[in-house]
Amino acid sequence: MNNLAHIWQSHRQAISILVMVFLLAFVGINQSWVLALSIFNLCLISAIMALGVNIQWGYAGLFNIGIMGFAALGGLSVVLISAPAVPVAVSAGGMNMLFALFLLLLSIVLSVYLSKHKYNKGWVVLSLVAGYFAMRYFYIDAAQAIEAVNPSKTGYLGGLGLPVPLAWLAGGLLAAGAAWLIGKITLGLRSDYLAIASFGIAEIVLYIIKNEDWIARGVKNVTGLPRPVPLEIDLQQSPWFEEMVLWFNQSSLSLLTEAEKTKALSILLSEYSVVFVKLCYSSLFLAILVALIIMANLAFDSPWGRKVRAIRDNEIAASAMGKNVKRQHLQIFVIGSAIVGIAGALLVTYTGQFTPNSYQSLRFTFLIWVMVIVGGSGNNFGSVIGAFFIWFFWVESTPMGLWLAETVQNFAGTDNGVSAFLQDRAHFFRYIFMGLIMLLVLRFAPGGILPEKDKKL
Amino acid sequence: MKINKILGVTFVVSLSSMALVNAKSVNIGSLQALTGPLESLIVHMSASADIAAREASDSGKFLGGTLINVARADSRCIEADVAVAEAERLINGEKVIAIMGPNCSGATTAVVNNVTVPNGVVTISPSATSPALSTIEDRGFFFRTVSSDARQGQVIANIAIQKGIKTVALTYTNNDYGKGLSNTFVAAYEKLGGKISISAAHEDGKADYSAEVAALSASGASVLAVFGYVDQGGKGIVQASLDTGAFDSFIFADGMISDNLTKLGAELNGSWGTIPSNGGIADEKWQKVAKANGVKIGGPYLGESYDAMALIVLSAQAANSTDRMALKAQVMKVANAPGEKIYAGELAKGLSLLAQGKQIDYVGASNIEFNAVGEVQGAYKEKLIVNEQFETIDIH
Amino acid sequence: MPSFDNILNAFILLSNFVLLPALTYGAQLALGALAVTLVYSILRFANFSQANNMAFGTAMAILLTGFFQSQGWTISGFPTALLVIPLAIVITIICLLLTDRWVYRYYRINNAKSITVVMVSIGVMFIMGGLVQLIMGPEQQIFADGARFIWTAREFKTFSGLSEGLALKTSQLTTILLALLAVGLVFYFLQKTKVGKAMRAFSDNEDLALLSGINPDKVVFTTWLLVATLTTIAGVLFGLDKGFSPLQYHLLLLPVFAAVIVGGIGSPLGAIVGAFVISFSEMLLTYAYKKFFIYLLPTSLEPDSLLQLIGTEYKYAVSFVILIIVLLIKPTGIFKGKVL
Amino acid sequence: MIEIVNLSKHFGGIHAVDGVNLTIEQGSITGLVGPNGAGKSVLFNLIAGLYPPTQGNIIFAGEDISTLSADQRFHRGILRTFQIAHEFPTLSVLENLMMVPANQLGERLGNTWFKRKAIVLEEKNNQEKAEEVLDFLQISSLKNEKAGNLSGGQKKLLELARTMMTDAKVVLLDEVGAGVNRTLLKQIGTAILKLNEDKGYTFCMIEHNMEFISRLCNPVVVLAKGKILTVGTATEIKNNEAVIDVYMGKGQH
Amino acid sequence: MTYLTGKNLFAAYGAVPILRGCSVGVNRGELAVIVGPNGAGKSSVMKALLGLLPSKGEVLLNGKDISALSTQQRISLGLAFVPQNNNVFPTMSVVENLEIGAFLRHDDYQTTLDEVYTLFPILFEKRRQLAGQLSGGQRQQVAFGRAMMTQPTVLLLDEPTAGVSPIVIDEIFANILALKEANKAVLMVEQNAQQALSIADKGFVLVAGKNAHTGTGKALLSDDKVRRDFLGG
Repeated sequence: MNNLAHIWQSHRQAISILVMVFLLAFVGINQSWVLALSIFNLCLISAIMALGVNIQWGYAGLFNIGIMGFAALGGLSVVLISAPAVPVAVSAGGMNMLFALFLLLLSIVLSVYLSKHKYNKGWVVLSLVAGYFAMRYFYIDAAQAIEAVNPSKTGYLGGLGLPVPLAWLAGGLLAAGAAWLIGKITLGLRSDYLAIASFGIAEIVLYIIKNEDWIARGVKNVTGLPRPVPLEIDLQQSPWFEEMVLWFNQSSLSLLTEAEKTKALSILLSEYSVVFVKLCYSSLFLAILVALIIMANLAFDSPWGRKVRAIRDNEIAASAMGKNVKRQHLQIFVIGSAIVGIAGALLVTYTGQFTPNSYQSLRFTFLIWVMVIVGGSGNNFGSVIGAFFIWFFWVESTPMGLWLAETVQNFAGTDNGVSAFLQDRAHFFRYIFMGLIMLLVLRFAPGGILPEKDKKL
Repeated sequence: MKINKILGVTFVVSLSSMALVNAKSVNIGSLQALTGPLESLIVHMSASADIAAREASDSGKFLGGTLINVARADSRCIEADVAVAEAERLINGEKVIAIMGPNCSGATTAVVNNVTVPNGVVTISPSATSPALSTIEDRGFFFRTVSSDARQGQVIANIAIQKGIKTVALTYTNNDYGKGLSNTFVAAYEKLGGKISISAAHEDGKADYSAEVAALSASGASVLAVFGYVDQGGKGIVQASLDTGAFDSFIFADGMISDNLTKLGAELNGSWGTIPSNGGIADEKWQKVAKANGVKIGGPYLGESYDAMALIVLSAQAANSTDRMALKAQVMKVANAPGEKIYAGELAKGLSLLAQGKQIDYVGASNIEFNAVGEVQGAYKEKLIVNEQFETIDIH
Repeated sequence: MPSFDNILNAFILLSNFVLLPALTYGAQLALGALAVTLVYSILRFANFSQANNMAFGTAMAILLTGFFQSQGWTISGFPTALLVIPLAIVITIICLLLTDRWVYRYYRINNAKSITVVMVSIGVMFIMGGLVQLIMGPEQQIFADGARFIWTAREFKTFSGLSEGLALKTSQLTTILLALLAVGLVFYFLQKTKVGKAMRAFSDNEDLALLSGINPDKVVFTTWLLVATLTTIAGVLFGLDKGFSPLQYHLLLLPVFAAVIVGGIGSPLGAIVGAFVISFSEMLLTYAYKKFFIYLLPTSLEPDSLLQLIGTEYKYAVSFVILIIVLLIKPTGIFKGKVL
Repeated sequence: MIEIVNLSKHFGGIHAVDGVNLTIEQGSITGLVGPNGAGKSVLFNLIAGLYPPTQGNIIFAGEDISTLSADQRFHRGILRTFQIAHEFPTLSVLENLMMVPANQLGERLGNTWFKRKAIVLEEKNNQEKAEEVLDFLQISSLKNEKAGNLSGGQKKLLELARTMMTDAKVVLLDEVGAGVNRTLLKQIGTAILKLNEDKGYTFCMIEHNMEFISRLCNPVVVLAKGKILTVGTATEIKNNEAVIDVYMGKGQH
Repeated sequence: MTYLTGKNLFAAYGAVPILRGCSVGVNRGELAVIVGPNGAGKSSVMKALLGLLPSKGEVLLNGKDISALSTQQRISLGLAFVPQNNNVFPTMSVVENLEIGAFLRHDDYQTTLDEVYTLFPILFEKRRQLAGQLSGGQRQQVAFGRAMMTQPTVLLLDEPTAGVSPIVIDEIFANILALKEANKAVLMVEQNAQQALSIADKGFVLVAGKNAHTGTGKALLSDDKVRRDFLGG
């Protein structure tokens, strides 16, 4: 036992990767490889999101529980950038809306100017409120005009129709912009207050997205968003793809008769196209994740990282040593949120639709926190591992709950009231699983699976 | 590329195992929003679908005595990404021949676009009513046993005008269903000369609806249209309206029609609503089946759920195969005329007819007749609350 | 000048649609917020599982109500749920004490950072939420029995001869009375009794409290006792008024926290004031004042529009905007809260 | 160098610093003494910018710095050490020193990705400088130790070492000698004098050890109850009746 | 053997040793003073005696080993402590602060309360005010009063005169002497070493967590080495 513990201590990283690979392979063999790939892809997106939160929490101690809002903003930007424009709506209300937004921006700039120059906070709020009402005057007509354009299909301005990767970048920028604004307002608050304020602001962001249909159809959802990879159906009909599939399966197909071969080929084509598309996504997401981790690690191993750690160790002393603590916190808040925004954008691209109602705090805020805590706060790779494990359990909890119910059933018999009850409610075990995992980790491995490394020069 | 090769080999293995399957049992997916905002409605829908599967399986006539196993998955309604993963699990893991579900329009769009169309699997949703689904690029793999909300909005507007209601206050649940329905209703109603005094969304699952009711009441209308869910904010709105005496006359859309609503008391007598269904013999037969199987009737989309599952079973029988493509080709034929009419509870008869190579016209619980895009052009029952009970008084 | 009747009508209108519901909702929030604030000031962490604890207490009350009804142990006209509240409170106390014993105690003994305990409470939130869903299922449950109204709006109209009615529900009356009683008792307990003073002392200065011979375990025990009691009462009152479903209770977390923060976290009085600030601002800002002004203004000035400041869609956003404005102007809440 | 004009700081009802007027001359080593709670540390915090003053101004080299933040004052050349050492515990001793120089190239996020080479060079220079400082204070052996693991006295040395990493103009030393053994204290005293003479640092130090103060400081300022009691040389202070009353206690002389 | 004895105390904050085998003791009717440079562990000795700081070594009260007891149990045996900082309950009134002092008493504490008021008349005047609104000196008096409310046999005072005006200092010292006369054991840590040692029966000079010098107050005051090293003379 001691020996095992020792091996675990010295090879935490390798072992946890191995376990994760094993789990995915288990799904691949027992359920399906497509599902394993699909879990893998969402693990990657979750990992990016957890990375953003880890940067805020692990490196700066910022307790942000408004993750959901930033993810939603990232998703929104996919609509704004990559969806096709709705020309009728643009001509109906585009100009007025633009002017309204300009007014809002003006009032924000004004209030920032006022607060910079130490005016009373009341004036700052007043200028924002005044700007809001001025904006509203132009906005109402514009919104009505836009939303009246074929409401069951469009009813919004549409996007710019630009390439998808630009939308991801924009997702990061939009979230960063919001984070900058929020950080300016709330970073002066202490941790509990910051947490609740960020929670509240995330809700406000979502209320706006849900109710302002002209932006992205509100709760009516935008579906069929463009993808950066080919459609499966198109692949199935392209000759090069067919050739590739044939080449891969030369040996096994040659055993079949012609008729069987055609049928088998069509099934193979559909399966291969699904896998191919998923692999395309995997490589895109993996590339982004790896790039972000490399960038983060470069930053944290540099004097910048030293400054960040010094501030986390002792804010007062760091400030007395000439480090601007508030600006540093703001920078980290913005960067972390931008990464969450990128992840949000990737997610929307991956599912191909923007559904504001899907942004729920349990799924987009607390679940991500579980990932960060379980993975190991302060360790970038840890949060990635945490994201993988937790997402895996989140998705697989329904089959696991069913399996549990079945086991009870096998044990206690079908007529038993308990097994029927469990069968019915099996899917609720997922919250209990999550809570248990979190409590056990916090108690017995407070540093997480991969605790923060001891930094050396 | 190595991994691809490994995957390829597995596929061939799975393929051959499928060809060799000795037709003793098949899996049909039931992709339901078991958790999430609609979880309380879904329980009964899922149970209704199970009746159809059980009925066919127990009859012993399905594909020569093949048993049907319902593979359950949780589409979670609002978590499109999980819905996608679960659909993938059903298709590739459980090897289902087709999927009944999902429920919510958002999850349905995601599943159809990302999973079932690329994989070539039929999906039949019992409750996704978004008008946008009519034009989704489904390549013939997506069906729904409900009609688009575009129709219901029109129907409600017509009835309201007939009843001489000139002004209504409107509240809808803030999701694609509520908003879509309210859009179509407002357009139709205003075209007919009605006036919407206020149109306000309400969030489901929130603590308190007094403010919404206060605003609705202040608009001066005496009739309130509620397009929401009975176990969610919709009931909160109605209850708060009754409590404050703000409204005592209501119009309900399908999500509100339930015994849970009439429990609120005698004040609701005289309010009315619509629910998809042609009524008549199809409905009577379904009610009997439901009662016999212990499913609580009265909620929305129950017959539709039964029909979705029944259609999958019958189509597989018609194709005489568990092949997904073959099944797809049969759905329209089974659902539409010509052929002998098959109602709820008569699946055994339908299965035998199909086995004999005869044609059937599945009517089912909700008068199924698919239009060109694979959705029903259904009619709606007008239901009036009399003596604290919903009574069907007309069909539109 | 509007007639006296019209002024009365306007006032009754406002009371019926805004004041009374806001008072009721505020009272329900206040009890929950008080529980959060007690935990914060004495056990020193923001308890994210509060809303789910409320759901648990209510679930127990519902199960007991069902049992009592099946045994015929009811009083006609009186909500059975109120009869079983003491029992439900006892079960909730046991549950919370066990949670403390198995979960929170470890962190208290090891002097864990407050933020770690917050994370732990999020874990507890998941478990409690799942547990309640598992036990109760997802469906909404109405467990209020007895008479629903003290008087209805219609009865009020007939009685008063006014054109506006003011309905008074049994649940509203019980909520306001019981909340008043509970809050009064808690304040009496904290201000006047020896144990209450010991709790306040512990909250003020833990080390000094130890040095005065105050047993920390007893303080913790009493705190959970109070918290469980408030939690259960808040949950049951809310459920009697609006029905019970687990998800709905989970969503209560935000308004409860908003109330606590607006009032000043750690300040019992602040929690109550904060709760009413939240409930009244939600109602007052989203109310359409058209009818109200029709009563008060001469016909010539009758308003055309609804006179609604903000659409009800933004009702919940309103409370957060207020929360953030309060934080900007008074960063520790209306009643200076604590910072741990 | 620093001119303090009518400076006050109130915490609730407590007047921690109450209308202090004081000038710290360039190149001087000013001692600040007084009983506990006299407001010495608060005065330091006000000068360093960790608290905003309730009232009054601080003028540094002709500029009113009262509203500047702590980090801005650092950049003007005002450094403060702490009575209870404020080290960065998870950073090594070397890192504790290397983080001090202001406006490092590598502290800008963008540079950490795009100017790796320049950063490496800069780091090398900073490390050399840090090692020099450690050599000077004869604690090179500790350079890779985590600062959190140092003893109290060693942390005090680290505080002093940090002030040597930058071109400070005024260094505020808060009980740099407390908890430091006699040999080390002598060494610190020598270092302070050397920095004062060679590099022209201005020092202001809070200290209880009168011997240490006598050796280094002129003038000595006595603070009591937030007010300045008297200013003079160490000898003058020791013989001042009022000072003996509130601070040194009766019966000493 | 003294009434309250701490023998061979060892303690550490994390990895940093703070007490390294020091011993202190005080008898009833006696005033003992602990002096020494900052960081010598003076306050830690008090905390170790009270059980607030986990420590090794023996703590004896009236010959009984109390080192295994909790703080609360030690308080109930007659120990009382007045800390230097954070020594009041800020959001409670003065009278409530004093009542908390009597938390473990079941008898009528009105007489003791009157005694405190006689000793510190200002407290009677401000008895309804929140302790957090008082000045530093007044808080010190509240803390002092609170400790007296427990009717202790041993009083541990952590720098009772810090931040208090010279006139009050004399008064406090007078009160401490009065307590001593009332047969209480008084042990205090004092920064104001000259004055403290001049009235103390016994003095302990601590350096780096160890006893450097021990003796009567007078003897220590006249010891040149002690004076030079620690008393700043």
